[in-house]
Amino acid sequence: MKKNAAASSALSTEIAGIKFQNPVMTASGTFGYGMEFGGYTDLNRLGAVVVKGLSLKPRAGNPGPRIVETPGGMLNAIGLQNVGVEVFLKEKLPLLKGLKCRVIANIFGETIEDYAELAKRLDNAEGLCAVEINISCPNVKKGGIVFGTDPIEAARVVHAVRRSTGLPVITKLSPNVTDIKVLVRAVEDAGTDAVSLINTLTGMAVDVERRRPVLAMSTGGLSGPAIRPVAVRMCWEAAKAARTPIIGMGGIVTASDALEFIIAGASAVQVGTASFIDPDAAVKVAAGIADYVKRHKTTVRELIGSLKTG
Amino acid sequence: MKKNAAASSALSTEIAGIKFQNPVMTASGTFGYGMEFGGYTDLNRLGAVVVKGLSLKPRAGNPGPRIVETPGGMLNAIGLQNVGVEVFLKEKLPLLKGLKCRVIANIFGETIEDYAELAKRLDNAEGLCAVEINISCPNVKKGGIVFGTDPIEAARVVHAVRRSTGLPVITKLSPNVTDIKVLVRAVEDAGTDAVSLINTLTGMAVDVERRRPVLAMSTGGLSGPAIRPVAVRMCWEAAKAARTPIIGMGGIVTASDALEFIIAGASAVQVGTASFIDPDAAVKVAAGIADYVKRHKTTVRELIGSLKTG
Amino acid sequence: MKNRIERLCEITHNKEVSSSYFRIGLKWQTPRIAPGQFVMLRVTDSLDPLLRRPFGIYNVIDAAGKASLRGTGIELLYKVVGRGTRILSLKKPGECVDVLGPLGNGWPLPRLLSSGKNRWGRHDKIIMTGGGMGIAPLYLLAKKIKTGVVLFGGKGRAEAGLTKAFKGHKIRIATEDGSVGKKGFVTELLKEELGPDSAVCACGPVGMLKAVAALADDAGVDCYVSLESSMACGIGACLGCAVKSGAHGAAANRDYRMVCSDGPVFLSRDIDWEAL
Amino acid sequence: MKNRIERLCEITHNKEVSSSYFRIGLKWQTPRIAPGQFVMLRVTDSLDPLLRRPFGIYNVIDAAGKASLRGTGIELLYKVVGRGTRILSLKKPGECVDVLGPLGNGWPLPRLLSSGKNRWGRHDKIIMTGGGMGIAPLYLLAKKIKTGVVLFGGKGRAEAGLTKAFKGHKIRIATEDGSVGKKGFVTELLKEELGPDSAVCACGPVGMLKAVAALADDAGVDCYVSLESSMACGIGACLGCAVKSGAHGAAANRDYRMVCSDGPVFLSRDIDWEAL
Ligand SMILES: Cc1cc2nc3c(=O)[nH]c(=O)nc-3n(C[C@H](O)[C@H](O)[C@H](O)COP(=O)(O)OP(=O)(O)OC[C@H]3O[C@@H](n4cnc5c(N)ncnc54)[C@H](O)[C@@H]3O)c2cc1C
Ligand SMILES: Cc1cc2nc3c(=O)[nH]c(=O)nc-3n(C[C@H](O)[C@H](O)[C@H](O)COP(=O)(O)OP(=O)(O)OC[C@H]3O[C@@H](n4cnc5c(N)ncnc54)[C@H](O)[C@@H]3O)c2cc1C
Ligand SMILES: Cc1cc2nc3c(=O)[nH]c(=O)nc-3n(C[C@H](O)[C@H](O)[C@H](O)COP(=O)(O)O)c2cc1C
Ligand SMILES: Cc1cc2nc3c(=O)[nH]c(=O)nc-3n(C[C@H](O)[C@H](O)[C@H](O)COP(=O)(O)O)c2cc1C
Ligand code: FES
Ligand code: FES
Repeated sequence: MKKNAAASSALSTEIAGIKFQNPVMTASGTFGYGMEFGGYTDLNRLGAVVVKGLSLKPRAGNPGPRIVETPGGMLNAIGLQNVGVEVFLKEKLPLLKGLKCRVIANIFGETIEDYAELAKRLDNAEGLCAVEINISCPNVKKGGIVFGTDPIEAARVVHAVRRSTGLPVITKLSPNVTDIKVLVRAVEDAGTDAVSLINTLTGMAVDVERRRPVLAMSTGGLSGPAIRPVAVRMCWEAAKAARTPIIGMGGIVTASDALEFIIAGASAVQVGTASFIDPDAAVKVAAGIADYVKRHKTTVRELIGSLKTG
Repeated sequence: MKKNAAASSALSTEIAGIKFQNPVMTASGTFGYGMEFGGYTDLNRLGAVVVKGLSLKPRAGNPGPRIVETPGGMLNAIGLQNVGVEVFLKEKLPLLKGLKCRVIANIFGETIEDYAELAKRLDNAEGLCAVEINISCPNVKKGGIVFGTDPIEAARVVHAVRRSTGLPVITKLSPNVTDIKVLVRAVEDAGTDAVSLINTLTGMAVDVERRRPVLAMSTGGLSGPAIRPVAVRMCWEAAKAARTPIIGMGGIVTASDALEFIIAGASAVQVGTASFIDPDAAVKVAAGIADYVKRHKTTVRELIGSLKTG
Repeated sequence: MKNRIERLCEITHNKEVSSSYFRIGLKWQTPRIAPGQFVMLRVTDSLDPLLRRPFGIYNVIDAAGKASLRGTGIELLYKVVGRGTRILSLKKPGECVDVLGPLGNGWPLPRLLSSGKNRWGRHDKIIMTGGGMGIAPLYLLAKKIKTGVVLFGGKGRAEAGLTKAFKGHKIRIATEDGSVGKKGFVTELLKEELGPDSAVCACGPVGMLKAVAALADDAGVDCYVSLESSMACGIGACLGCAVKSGAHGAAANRDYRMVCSDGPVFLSRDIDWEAL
Repeated sequence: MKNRIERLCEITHNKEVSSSYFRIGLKWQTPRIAPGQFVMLRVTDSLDPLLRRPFGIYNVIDAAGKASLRGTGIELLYKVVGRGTRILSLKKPGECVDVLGPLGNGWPLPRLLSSGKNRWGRHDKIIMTGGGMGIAPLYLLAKKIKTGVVLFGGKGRAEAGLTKAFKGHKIRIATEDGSVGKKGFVTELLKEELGPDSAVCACGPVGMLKAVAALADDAGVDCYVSLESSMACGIGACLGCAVKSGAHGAAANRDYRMVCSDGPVFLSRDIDWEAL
């Protein structure tokens, strides 16, 4: 599949001044550090790879079972296992050098200082185009608070990260809130350059024979096609309230799914759980968007937020 | 399938002093006024029928399309079409007379006075065992506020209904909130006798060819198996916080699904969307629970909240 | 108390009759069926796709092969348009599908058949007008109304192939590409056939039904249309399949009609065509 | 850049070999396969069930029917336990399934085969111990380690039927109901066979593996176990299939191993058996 310059620019999108060759990224935690998929898909055909959430220190994660399938989705309670920011910078990021797709680091901490420190370490990293802040992980209860459900705490995290890095900052929101618009405004006021959503919905599965939760941690994050209608709705609400670009995700499997988000207002999308089913899913989504754009004689930029209501 | 007295009492459950022959009810809005299913299932084998949400005046509902299928679920924006409380009492309720299952009326209003007035009209209705208050419908935006997402407004509704009827009051909660426990406490403090959850999650589907929402009302309520993990989690959280009995629902298709809720803390369950796929679904769920109870030599009452964690 | 029918029916045949159009036969000791009634099929027992799919009853098969409204099996005619119909098209004879039905009202046979001898004193000529897949429920109607005329409109040859079964009836065809019959829309044929004594029974895409209804209205004759809508339950419980009723319609407090239980056949003037 | 293998493979056969146990053949110009590796199958293209299902590679079929590790097809041996395996069992020859693999490490053949001549100076006797369905990945291993002994433990006759293919190998069987071979657990047989020069390769239920590992530990010999875990991706990306590593295990900052990419075969002392 060769793309000429015109077609490729019809697919490109821009977020916080960064240009992406197409609007399809991989979602954090579903694509490892990128190279895991190297043999199964063409990373050069992605808009960006968002790597597994990084913490200051390596983290071992939660005991198993960590995942369970649910109707049209899955629950996970990985516990944010990761190699830590230092190993990432030394061993993982360099492997992605020279690829046409961009790389975004996803970070999380247990304190605001953690977030700030992480942002600082990533600041001058070669090959990173942006930092995505995960304030919405429902699995780690340490410290007690879930930053992402409290607009004030969310704003404090964003503010701290904003001051610690020159990289564009994307804030990733949790769907487990009454009003997503309040969170969008809070993180925008705190200086985020873009908003991504949705992270997983908190859920639970019970093993009725053993009368125990299936997951060792009791609850986990629900992802996959099952959550897509909630994700599209929240993206639409967020896009209407936002001044900054929106990156939409939640249950995207096909190009048509991705287009729902883009038409509802997302400047880019992320493919998560679908990569488990088909490691080539994100590339196929990008190819399908290219077909749609050609068939409808339009561009991705024209499609963003083109939803007609009423 | 004959049930002897022992088996039947092993299945029975109690909510607000009312005894139900088994813990399986039909969910409001998914079972009409009961008789629609008369030819397809044996109403006598249900714990209770919860009828379509009633308002003071008949309501025409929303324009179509009102429903759309989604992965493992569906969105609906019926707009609470109903015959109104008077027609219900005169024409619908009497048809259910003489059945072994109980009948619960589900009500909603646009003002607190509406709710109070509705509760009053139903107060002496023969054949009703309880009133379920829908404070969580995401479809009707009239008046601006969604009672179910604001603990203070929710409490006001419950308080008003509580004062207007001698019937046990069940308050049905919305899942579209940051912390379900806050709502549970608010409606309990206001005097509800039981809590039912979850109502639908707000969602949206986009027709990418027409670049329009599929539903005429743009958004709708997501129901069906897709939402079950969220529903089980919320029931579990609610049950831990609650002093009153919980009625669990959201995506129940099989007896095993229902048992997830019961083990997580629900005293009864409601079957919703599944009745569209199989009009006999709720009865099959009840039969499956009977099998489980027999196989495990236990009772429904023992199963309630028997989840072991940690 | 459980007496209506929802059951696993064995597939007797499932053949592609024309490109992407299939005819499926289901073993089913049917109750009496009215032409225009439909069934809801569950095409999979997975949760995706989740909901049943509605299909008009195309034919009733009785032991003697006669045009009975009661039989030992039914046939459906369907087009593969999405996942549900694709799954259905892959099913083999001997496999079973879960059938809920017969559902809906169907065309008002007694009223239509009384042709001129009843108090309405018209309906001497029943014009059955089908567009594309909309021809399906008209077959059973045509079997009963032998004297009527069948008009068919379709895109081209593939769709026109659906009319083969109608030989023995007076049938006229229009195709958009002119490959079979008259070139143009079926409404052209309808204009030629419509008279003051006609009644129209129509099924097809909304655009076509709208045009047919307008013509019938102008001619001052009754027009019964069979509508489609997204459905979840098929039995009047979910209120999902609503269509708006027109000025002549139901009581003011009941602005919407359910396609599944009030329909799928409606008198065209009871429908608010603007809202469709 | 896209060079690893994920593709639609045609089913050549899919037969019930024993009650609810099936053997399926898939056409696949395989890369070199290590005994103990597995594949992830997508059994449906519906979204329910959503995830792929892991299955050990039971056999590699090469043109000449030889015990090659490279071939024109593979066979899997599976038991119907839920929806995914039921859907798989209904598939007919000629249909295709989407296969991702080969995945995981497999047993360390070179180390095992060097039997006594290597610097570890032991492994003169490889004891392959399978419990129930756990026999599947041992077949390919046994084909390569002709001198080894195969021990099988199962519930009864149906499961013991799985060992038929192993004729030509030294095989001993224990069944819980005593219907075939020795009555009791496979660990009884293992106790009899274990010697200071043995190495153990085992696959089966966790309880059995735990007991096998304990016996091997007591005897001071290497024990390689193949573990199972819930999996989403199969390629080390989701971190869903973690098992806790034991005291002798990996670095402190890496408490968990991924069954799909670090395993499924682990040295038993690298596993924290308490946490399983
Ligand atoms: C009362 C009634 C009778 C019907 N009779 C027949 C019949 O005899 N033969 C036949 O082939 N079809 C008939 N239909 C339409 C049939 O139900 C749909 O084509 C079918 O449900 C599509 O299922 P799917 O999973 O293949 O498509 P989906 O994957 O659900 O959808 C694929 C595409 O088809 C469109 N679509 C979905 N449902 C409908 C619908 N109800 N009407 C029109 N377009 C739709 C969708 O918008 C989408 O673009 C009837 C519908 C109704 C309501
Ligand atoms: C590396 C690996 C290799 C495997 N090799 C084989 C093999 O060669 N042959 C074979 O038959 N099976 C094998 N399995 C197990 C197989 O993957 C499961 O039996 C299968 O995924 C079940 O799918 P299902 O949809 O039928 O069951 P589900 O509907 O998903 O579950 C049904 C029941 O099976 C249980 N179950 C689900 N997954 C597993 C699992 N991974 N292990 C044990 N129980 C499970 C569930 O808890 C549930 O009780 C292997 C698993 C792994 C991880
Ligand atoms: C196994 C798994 C691990 C995840 N880990 C992270 C993570 O580390 N950081 C993060 O921000 N989101 C994480 N997510 C959330 C996804 O990035 C995404 O927001 C969510 O899965 C919804 O998209 P999907 O439905 O396409 O998967 C994870 C999701 C899954 C399924
Ligand atoms: C078509 C439809 C109509 C509904 N109408 C009502 C209603 O009138 N009142 C109400 O409280 N809940 C209503 N609900 C919500 C259900 O009662 C139930 O809470 C929800 O569907 C989740 O359960 P389920 O996944 O089993 O369907 C409706 C749901 C559907 C699908
Ligand atoms: S489909 Fe449910 S009311 Fe018509
Ligand atoms: S299954 Fe995803 S890491 Fe092992």
